[in-house]
Amino acid sequence: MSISLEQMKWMYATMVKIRYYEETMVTAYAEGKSPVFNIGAGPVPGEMHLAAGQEPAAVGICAHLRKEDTVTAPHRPHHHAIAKGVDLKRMTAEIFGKQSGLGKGKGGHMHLFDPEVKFSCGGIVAAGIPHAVGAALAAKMKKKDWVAVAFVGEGAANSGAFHESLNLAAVWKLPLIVVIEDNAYGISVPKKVSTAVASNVERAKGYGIPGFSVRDNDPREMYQISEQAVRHARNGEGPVLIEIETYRYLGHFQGDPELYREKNELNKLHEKDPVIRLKSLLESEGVVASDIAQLEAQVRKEVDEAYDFARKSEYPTIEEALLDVFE
Amino acid sequence: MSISLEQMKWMYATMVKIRYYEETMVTAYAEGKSPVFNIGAGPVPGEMHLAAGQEPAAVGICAHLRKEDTVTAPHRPHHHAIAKGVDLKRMTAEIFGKQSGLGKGKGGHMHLFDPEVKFSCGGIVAAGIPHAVGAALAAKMKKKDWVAVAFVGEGAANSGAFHESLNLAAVWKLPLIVVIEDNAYGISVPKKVSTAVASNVERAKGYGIPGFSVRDNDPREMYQISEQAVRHARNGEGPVLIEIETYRYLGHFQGDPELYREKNELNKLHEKDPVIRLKSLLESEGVVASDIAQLEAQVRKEVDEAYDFARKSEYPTIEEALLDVFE
Amino acid sequence: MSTSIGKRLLTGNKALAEAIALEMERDDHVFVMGEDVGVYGGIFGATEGLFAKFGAERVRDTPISETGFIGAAIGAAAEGMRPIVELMFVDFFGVCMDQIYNHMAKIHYMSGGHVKLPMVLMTAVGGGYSDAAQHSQTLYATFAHMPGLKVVAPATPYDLKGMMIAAIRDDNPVIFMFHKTLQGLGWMDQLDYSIGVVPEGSYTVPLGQAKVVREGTDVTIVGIQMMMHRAVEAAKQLEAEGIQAEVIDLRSLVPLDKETILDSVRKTHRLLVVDEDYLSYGMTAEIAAVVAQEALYDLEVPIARLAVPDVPIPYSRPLEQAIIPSVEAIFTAARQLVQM
Amino acid sequence: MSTSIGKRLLTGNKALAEAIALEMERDDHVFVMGEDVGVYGGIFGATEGLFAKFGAERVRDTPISETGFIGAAIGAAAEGMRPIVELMFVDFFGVCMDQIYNHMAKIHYMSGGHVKLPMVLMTAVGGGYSDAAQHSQTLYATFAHMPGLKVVAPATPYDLKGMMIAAIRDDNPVIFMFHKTLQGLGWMDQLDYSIGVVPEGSYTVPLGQAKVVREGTDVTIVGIQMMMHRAVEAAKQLEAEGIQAEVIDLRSLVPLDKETILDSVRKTHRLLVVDEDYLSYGMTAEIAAVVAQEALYDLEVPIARLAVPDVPIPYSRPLEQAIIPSVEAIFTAARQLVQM
Ligand SMILES: Cc1ncc(C[n+]2csc(CCOP(=O)(O)OP(=O)(O)O)c2C)c(N)n1
Ligand SMILES: Cc1ncc(C[n+]2csc(CCOP(=O)(O)OP(=O)(O)O)c2C)c(N)n1
Ligand SMILES: [Mg+2]
Ligand SMILES: [Mg+2]
Repeated sequence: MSISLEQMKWMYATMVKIRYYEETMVTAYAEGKSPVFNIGAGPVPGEMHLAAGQEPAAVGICAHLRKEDTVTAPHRPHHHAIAKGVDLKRMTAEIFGKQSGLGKGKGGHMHLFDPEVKFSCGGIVAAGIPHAVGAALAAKMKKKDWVAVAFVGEGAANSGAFHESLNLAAVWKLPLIVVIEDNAYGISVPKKVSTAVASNVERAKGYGIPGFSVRDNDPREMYQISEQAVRHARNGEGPVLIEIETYRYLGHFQGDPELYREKNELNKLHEKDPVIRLKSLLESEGVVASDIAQLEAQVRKEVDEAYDFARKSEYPTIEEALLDVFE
Repeated sequence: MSISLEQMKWMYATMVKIRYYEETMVTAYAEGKSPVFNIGAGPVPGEMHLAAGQEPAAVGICAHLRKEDTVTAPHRPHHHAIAKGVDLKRMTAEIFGKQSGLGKGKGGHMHLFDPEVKFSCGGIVAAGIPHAVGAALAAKMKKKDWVAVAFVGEGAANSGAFHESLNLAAVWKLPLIVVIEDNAYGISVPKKVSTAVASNVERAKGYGIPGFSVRDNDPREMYQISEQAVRHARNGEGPVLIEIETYRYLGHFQGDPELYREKNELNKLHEKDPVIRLKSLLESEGVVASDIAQLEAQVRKEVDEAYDFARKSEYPTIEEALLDVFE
Repeated sequence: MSTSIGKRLLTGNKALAEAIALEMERDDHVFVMGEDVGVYGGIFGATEGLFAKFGAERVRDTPISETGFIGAAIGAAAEGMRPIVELMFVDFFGVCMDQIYNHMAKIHYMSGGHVKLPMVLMTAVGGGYSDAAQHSQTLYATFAHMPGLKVVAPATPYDLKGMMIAAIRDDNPVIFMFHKTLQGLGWMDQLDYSIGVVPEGSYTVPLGQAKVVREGTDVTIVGIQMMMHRAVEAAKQLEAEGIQAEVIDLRSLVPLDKETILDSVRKTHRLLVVDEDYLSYGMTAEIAAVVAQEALYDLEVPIARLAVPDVPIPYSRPLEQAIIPSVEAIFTAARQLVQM
Repeated sequence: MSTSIGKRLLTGNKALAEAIALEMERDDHVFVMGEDVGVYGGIFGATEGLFAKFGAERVRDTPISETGFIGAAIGAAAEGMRPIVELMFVDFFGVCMDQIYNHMAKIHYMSGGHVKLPMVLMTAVGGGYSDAAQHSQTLYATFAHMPGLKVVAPATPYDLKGMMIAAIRDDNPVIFMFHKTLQGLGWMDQLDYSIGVVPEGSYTVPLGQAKVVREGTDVTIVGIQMMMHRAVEAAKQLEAEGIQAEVIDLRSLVPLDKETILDSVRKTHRLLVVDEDYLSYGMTAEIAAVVAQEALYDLEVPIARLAVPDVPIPYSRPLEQAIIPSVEAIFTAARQLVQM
């Protein structure tokens, strides 16, 4: 259960890619929204939920996934999409509402669909879990050893869809892994105000399935526990629940006044930044600074190119609005 | 935690009342439905879910309830209604669709509302649990020591409403008791096909609340555990979950071909009949046969009178159909 | 498309189950999920015999978790399976409407057409047998109002089979409503039209085509499922009075076959729309509006609408019978239109 | 009922929050529940300042458990409380529609009038700011189609306050829809009509009354919320062309004020209905149908309907702007009617 250097590098590079992607989005999203913030203005309008700080959840498990494995993500989906290998250019174009986007601009940031790598997401809390159950069922019925991973926030664990999905997957022994990203809040509501138990891992018992807890946003621990979880599911032993304590650096969405948390809290989180921690790990494994810098430069370039592609792409023509309702 | 003789007699009499009520309903429901069974025909049309065999759940806990405590019940509600003290005449008239019914004939057997004793029920699986949460919340906000009890079947424990309600009641520390009547089936689906854990008491842990199990449909054990549960809730210590293993003697609804279970199963259940068991207990406590017979006669009379009232009542006039949509 | 019609009579439920069986034989990806669809054969018999034929893997009894299993059908369909999922009564839609409305209906569009959801959600509708407010609705308009779903409601065993096969083969999500009392079940009211001639093999009836089931020149009556049958009964009585009513079986709410309706109204100049759903903001409104938009000058008299008068379905028999449009009510309303 | 109108200007959200505060002060039984209604003040500001004023007991942040807490509101209302419960976006209705449709709407009727549910479910509707298919709907007709609920959708700060007070005092369950872009929030498009004169004290605006917001003789335009405001803009442009459009703000979908509409159509003989909801089986259909039933002979030209053309709301700005009826589209449609 040790991580190979290759894997560690992939994780690091992917985390940097995600972080840089989100930081770039902060800027792109802000364009056209000053001096007066207007959610509908600028090249990237609408709600924007960013995942800077939450990279470990996504990379730790996606490191064990194949193209044929399914991932469903919630309203905060960029890190999962990037870790699963969604086409970065078309994803970004989608977020910019362009015809070259994954959904021809019809979906937007909460609705990214890339069937090539079996990725999807959606804007309704917990609604993606049943879809992952269905993907897991399809895998089983097709007699493939594919698994399905559903990512949700800790707030989602209080919704009915969570419960129904885990019970269903457990009675049918499906290859499902539910990853709860506990970033301490559902919008403004702290976990202890919304959730009757300190750890959602307690709830795994109610479905007779294994539950794992990853503390302190640790990418390496997430990797290791995910390895067990994916193996369990792939071997046909049924579903697994993982809850990872993670950090949300930015607001719930861009523009969130964040009156519900102290700025101090954020400083403390930044001190434990998982990207920095993984970088130290790489260094301690003897990876030289120039190699690390090269990794970083490479993924930044990819991200820059994706944004560039998105910006240069055309908007759909308005006739497009009427297409794709039916086959 | 011992049962007083008075309480034991109340429980016995109420169980007999329920049993006799349901047996009478079997006959009344069958009227007008032969030689060809037609669900819409006869004095009691529509679906009919009877609870013969499931008496202990209802009487064991209602023995500890006051008029001000709320009970919500599911589609199989007669035993709960009777144990909570719903007006038997108006309840029966409702089931016969008469103007003198609890709901002027508009509700029917699955929709009995008696605000006098704070009883309600409904035809959607698990949907009554949130209502009980709300009643418990109202009690708390009004600073009363009232409790709310939600009855559901074991099948209902797999629905989202169950999960959301228990979590909500637990985070708000509400005086809610959820009683799961495990009668082994949700219509034709056995518990092990629908439920990932053998006992739903496991699920209480996921809400950090106490969970109790009552084995073998035992009315005395149900009484005793309910006493603890009601005290816990009434004291402001939050919700409680109870699961009782119980027996459904009749089909899921009248007319159920019951191809999914062996007749043999029923014989075994009848051997352990809770009414007979409680009667033996009364006898062993020295209650003489004539006293028991008197109790029985009394409740039978009440039931007969209720059916009589229902039959003699008038149907609503058709103008009534348009009333009561709004205040 | 249809093969030669034999003389075999089937009930609605057997026609449906046969359609599913044929498609399950033809295509490994087709499977069924729902509460009591297995040994029980579906509460309204839509899956009768399938469990014995195909086993528990392809005919899956589910927990009472409609969000879970309808969502799972969506997830499975996205992976190329072709699930048929049963929502036992349409009245239960509210526990799983998010999956239906926000996902099943929209994913194809939101993905720019890249994700297909070839699935059928079948569900029992209709009242008339005293099943009260939470088990008697049709909710036609609730489903038809949302873009992204085909919504069909066949009324005869022939159409039930042909439209189910078409629905299973359709690459779009389809809401397939069958009417409980048209299933021809042994424990319900025995209606003649719940049994009909059904050919043995595979055939399809296209989704989205209304059918003129009775020709007439004096008034057009549009109905669907039970109301269509009642309209035909009413038309027979009207004929006795010398009134020739044309009756249209809508069959599909989405796509809506406007042309068949407009053609008829252009001929009869009078329109009565009959619905077992609630009156306001319902199917009767849509049909009336389409005609008021596209054939206004053809109307000789105001449009008439007959539906459940905006009350929940009452339990008590006389009340329920009073609020669901009856043959007599249809007859009277149609005659009134003609005599105006 | 209204007190003397002062000169104080409030945004929509502050008008709403003030209404709730006044009622909470007046009546201990009134309380608020919902996601982020506490410290956050409601995502769309409808509960701004209430948490500071009334504390966590009466302004309750909930888990993401809409079935749980909306069901709890029903249970609390049955016990005599008067809950105001927020469903953050109307688009999320599908996770809790059973509680709304089968219980909140029906219990009063099923109980023969013996159980009252004095509760308000308030929810944010509307698009236009690129929030895509699951966060931009209005779903007016989805709610208006079910009997047992009053469904209102005020468009001005004055009405938001007055109708909210009326809704809280109403003994029936009320669905109270507020339009996101009419809340006057600092982070949204700044529209003039999201700010308006609102008197300080308590007043009510009755539920169920439409309002003629602009008189005219040539064509009637019926709209609600944002579409009403756009209709008024269009009417101004029409005036420049010599066309006098009468604009009706529907305000309530249920009860529906038919008379105000019919009176107008009897005067103008032309009807355009505009809706931010989906076209088919929607509000435009109901209004059209009512007129085709009750004022057919008054119509000089076919009824026109303008609404979201049966597609999910697309994310991309040009697409979304194209499918939500614009001032120009209303202008053109109305002019066409008059020139017919
Ligand atoms: C069913 C539903 N309810 C409410 C919302 C509004 N909403 C969007 S994100 C969110 C908070 C989610 O919290 P969590 O699951 O912890 O995820 P996080 O945002 O923290 O990543 C809420 C309430 C929604 N989208 N869907
Ligand atoms: C949401 C919902 N789904 C399905 C049904 C149909 N249905 C009615 S009772 C029932 C079985 C309930 O099983 P359980 O909870 O164990 O109660 P029991 O009937 O055994 O008393 C089902 C599936 C329903 N009424 N509501
Ligand atoms: Mg969170
Ligand atoms: Mg059961």
